[in-house]
Amino acid sequence: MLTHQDVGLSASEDQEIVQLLGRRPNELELGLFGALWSEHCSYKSSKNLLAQLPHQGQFVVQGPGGNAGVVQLSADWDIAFKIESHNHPSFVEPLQGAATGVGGILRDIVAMGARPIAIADILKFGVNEQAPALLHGVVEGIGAYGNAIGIPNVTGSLGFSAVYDANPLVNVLAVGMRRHGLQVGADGARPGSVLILIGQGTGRDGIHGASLLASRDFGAETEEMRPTVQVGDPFMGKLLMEATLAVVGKGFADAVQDLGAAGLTSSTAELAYASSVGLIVDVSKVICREQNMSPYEIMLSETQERMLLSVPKQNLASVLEVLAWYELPYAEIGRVVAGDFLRIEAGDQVLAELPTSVLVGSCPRLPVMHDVRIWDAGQPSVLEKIGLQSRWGYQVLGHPDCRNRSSVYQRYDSMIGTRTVWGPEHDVAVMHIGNGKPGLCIAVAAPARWAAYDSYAGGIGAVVAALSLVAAQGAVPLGLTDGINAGNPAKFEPYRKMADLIRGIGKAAEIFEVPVTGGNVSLHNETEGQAIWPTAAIGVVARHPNPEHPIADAPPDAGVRILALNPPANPDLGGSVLAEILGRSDRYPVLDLRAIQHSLRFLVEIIPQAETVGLLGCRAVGIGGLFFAVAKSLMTKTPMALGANLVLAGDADARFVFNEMAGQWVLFVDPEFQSFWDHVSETHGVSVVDIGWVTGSPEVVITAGRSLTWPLIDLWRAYRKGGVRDVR
Amino acid sequence: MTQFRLTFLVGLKAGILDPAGQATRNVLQHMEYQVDDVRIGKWIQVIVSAKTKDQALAIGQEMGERILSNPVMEYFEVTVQAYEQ
Amino acid sequence: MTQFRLTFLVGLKAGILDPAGQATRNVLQHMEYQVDDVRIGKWIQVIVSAKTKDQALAIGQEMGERILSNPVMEYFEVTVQAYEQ
Amino acid sequence: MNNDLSVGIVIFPGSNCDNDTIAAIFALGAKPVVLDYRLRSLPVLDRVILPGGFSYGDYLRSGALAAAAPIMDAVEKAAANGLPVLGICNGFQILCERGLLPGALLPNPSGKFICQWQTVRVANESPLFTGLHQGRILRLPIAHHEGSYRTAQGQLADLFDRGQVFLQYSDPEGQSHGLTNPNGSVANIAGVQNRNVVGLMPHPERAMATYLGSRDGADLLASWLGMGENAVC
Ligand SMILES: Nc1ncnc2c1ncn2[C@@H]1O[C@H](COP(=O)(O)OP(=O)(O)O)[C@@H](O)[C@H]1O
Ligand SMILES: [Mg+2]
Repeated sequence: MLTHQDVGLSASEDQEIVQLLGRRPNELELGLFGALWSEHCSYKSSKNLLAQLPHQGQFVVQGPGGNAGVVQLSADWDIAFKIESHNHPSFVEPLQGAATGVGGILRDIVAMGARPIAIADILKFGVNEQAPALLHGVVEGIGAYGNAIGIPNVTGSLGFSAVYDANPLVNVLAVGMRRHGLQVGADGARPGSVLILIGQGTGRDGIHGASLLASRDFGAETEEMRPTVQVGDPFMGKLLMEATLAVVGKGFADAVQDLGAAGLTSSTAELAYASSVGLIVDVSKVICREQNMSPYEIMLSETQERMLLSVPKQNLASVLEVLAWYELPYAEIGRVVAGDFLRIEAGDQVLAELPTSVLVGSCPRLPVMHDVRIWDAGQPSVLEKIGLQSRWGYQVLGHPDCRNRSSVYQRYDSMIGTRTVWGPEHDVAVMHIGNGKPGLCIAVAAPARWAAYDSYAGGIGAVVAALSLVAAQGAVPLGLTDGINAGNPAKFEPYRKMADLIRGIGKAAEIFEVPVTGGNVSLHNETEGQAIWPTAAIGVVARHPNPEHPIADAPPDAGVRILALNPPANPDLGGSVLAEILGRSDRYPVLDLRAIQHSLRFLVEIIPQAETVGLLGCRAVGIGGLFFAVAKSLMTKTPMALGANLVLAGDADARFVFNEMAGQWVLFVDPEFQSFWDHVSETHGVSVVDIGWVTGSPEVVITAGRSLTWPLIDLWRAYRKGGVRDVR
Repeated sequence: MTQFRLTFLVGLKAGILDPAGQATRNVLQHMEYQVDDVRIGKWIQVIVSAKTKDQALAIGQEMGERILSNPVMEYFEVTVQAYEQ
Repeated sequence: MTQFRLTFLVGLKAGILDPAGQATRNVLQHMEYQVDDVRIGKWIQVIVSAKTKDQALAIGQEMGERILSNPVMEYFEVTVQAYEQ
Repeated sequence: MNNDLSVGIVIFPGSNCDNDTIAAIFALGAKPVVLDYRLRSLPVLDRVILPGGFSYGDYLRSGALAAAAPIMDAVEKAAANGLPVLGICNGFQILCERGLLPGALLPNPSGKFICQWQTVRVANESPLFTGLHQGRILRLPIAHHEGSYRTAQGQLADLFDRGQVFLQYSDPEGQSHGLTNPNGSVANIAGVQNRNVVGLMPHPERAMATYLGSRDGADLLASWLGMGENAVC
């Protein structure tokens, strides 16, 4: 006899179920509850927290709740986008785990009726012996799936820390486009329609993967769950995508739902609940890959590459025609009726019948614990005056978090689809979507170290970092998606940190008026009591004013002025790469959000008319600080012929050039427009400081009291290969 | 020390989806071969030095478990033969 | 018609660089296995219907040449066994 | 411009550069005609392209399963009758697997997918590419896992003797050597021809505009369409 523990439910949840149903559930029903009331499917620990995030905005077409958020890009096009995590599966089987993660998020986009056009991956790995092999497998898997079905990887982020040794993070952002006005989702099913399951034959893959594997910490006892991994089939994924888009594009289906975690169980229950209808599903109709699969197994299998369609009878023939064209296996597995229930049958036998209002709608949520945040503003600087050493420049560029990523991104196809104007060799992706303007600007940020000590400040910083990246292109942010990764929510510390992280994200999203239209929460990233840092992966999609001519992120010639936009008045190294190198990492500093807001607005206003004010280039300052931003601008030009001469105030030191306070930019301006920039503080209310000029000799020179010189070729070596080159 | 040839056959565990086998089967059927099932795995040959044939086999067993197969989804068989160049 | 199991071993012809084998050899050597050479090929199992074992083998030979191996770079061996489910 | 030039583009299950290729042909002013892999005969056409992608998931060997697709009988027959056929990336692999081009494409020696900009040099003038002179250097993207071109033993010299080597990976000055070989192809070979059949690993259809990084792909395709180098819109 199956018990509540077997399906991962607590005793109180078990009681709750009995009370709500007025009877004991049978085994199959218990299995359904186990899946849908799991952390992974129900978001029971985080839902009340996520409710604090702002969802409304002038561009929002579809907020959270659907398979993906949708925002309006232009009169013709909407953009669907969302981040998804596949952390646990990727640790167990890096290649297939990552590949199926990509497959899953792409199906979310497709289920919104949007054609995927871009992928970005946000990866965190440990620093132990196992890490390189995990990274290798994950990168292989991400490329093998997304690129195979024709979607380019256009940007990403990669970071390292020992806290990810046993819990690497694999988050993937997928972005798709659909015609404005197309309405598709899981909420349109109408009584009388038939349910069609299309795609891969159902097998015993990943049974209870989500409810058990992703909703528990790792430890010795999870070892035996390993055979629950799934294998991705991008070939089938591509056929499934094309067939679904064809069906949806012609308006043949009234509802679409992909099969992800908890397979048929969640897709049928959620479709029924979202559409306020009843569903009758006959498991004996489901095409199985293996013999003698039990109804329990069929309902809980997590076989990939499947999609559920609800099709009005009069469209059935047309849909079957599309499926035949793509040679896609399919079965009519049930029908939509009026009511509030999910009934599972096998032939003429009723196996389960549950009200969806209970199954989906009544999972007890954990209340938000208020005012537990331990955070005091205005901490003193982590490092008092510390001078500046040339060694630090090489150490920072050679740090794993800063180092050149070409060995990763060259393993992805970044150009397929011919929309990629700027790909992964830049800090942000720029894509054209045909017919000139506007285009799309996509950026991700996941600055984990910032949240290590103060996850509220880290959450704010992550959003600011992502917004700063698209602002450097003068792009208007349309919406945010957030991937939250944290430890075991049943414990005080991890819960508190997750709560603060979400609050920080919400605070920033509210202040900058960019809605969060969807995201993902991955909990239990914890092994033997060791939790990861609370880590937010933020993705932003923005409207690019001029995608065929992105403003440069490097200076064109010698003689160009270098300005700092919004440099912090009190630079603080907290959370920075340099502080970590010096063994002094501490909490991330408090940002001046109003000043940042002014700068963001300024860039969006000025960049579309950059020529008229002599603005030649712009780059956001991020990890590695101003120093890295300037050095990157120079190193990425071929041949490396330009340098920079930075002349700073006499008391400026490492804190000024290596702080990672988000919301600062480096600007390259034509000296002829000096007077505009000299007065920009008065005319536009932003802080701009002249910090030097571009030279014709390939080196970075900083003068602040004394002078230090970094030959670009040495910086390049550190950036390419890591390690330290000492002062000559 | 003598050299031995270890031959590994590595396949996907029963029940694990084999997309390559599935696609190959479909094509063979289209070509009008009377084919029911295709599974694709790896064939690995390793030349190893060991004292005895039994020791070589034991080493092979260990290599198979540790690195040549992923126990999460694969099984393997290993056989040993004498090897002259 | 009876079902037979065809087993194909497909490998790269001698003299053709096998990067996957080399990479695996390096990893094994790093792990301090006394390994001299590694070659990686494919192991394909096909369930085929035929009148006789000989006919099954002949079909296998043809499939091997037509599609399961690339004669420019690869060689293959095929064996046949009776098959019961 | 030649609006009447019709170019068949074969779509196999798993093709993924088909739309990019259709758009490129369209942009050049020719008429793209979509050809389903199940067809057993071809309509009247002036050219055929096998586009890039992961036909049949690249399972078994890249291009091997597509080479056995029904339409390939018709393509082979048409090629024998002189119809110009161009295979790009996966299309090149398919043509080799089918035996319409010599050699084979093996996995990159790194064992990894590689996507980057690459310069290639036109090694031999080809009657199929009007106006594309020997020594011309083109900047095109490559993106493949199995792009290491090899020939059967003793075949390489013949290939050169017969002028069948069409493109070679090179540096921006046109020198071909180990450092400019991205994937271990023998003699840096990036494209070969066999009478009216050509295969290349780089993706010209992705290099159709300066804002995408290069428009050399437009030049290459325009010349294959017989539109000369300057017929690009
Ligand atoms: N995992 C990744 N996948 C794809 N591209 C990546 C990845 N990591 C980094 N990149 C690309 O490399 C660029 C440079 O990375 P960088 O900003 O130095 O580090 P970070 O990984 O922290 O963003 C990024 O802007 C991004 O476009
Ligand atoms: Mg970055």
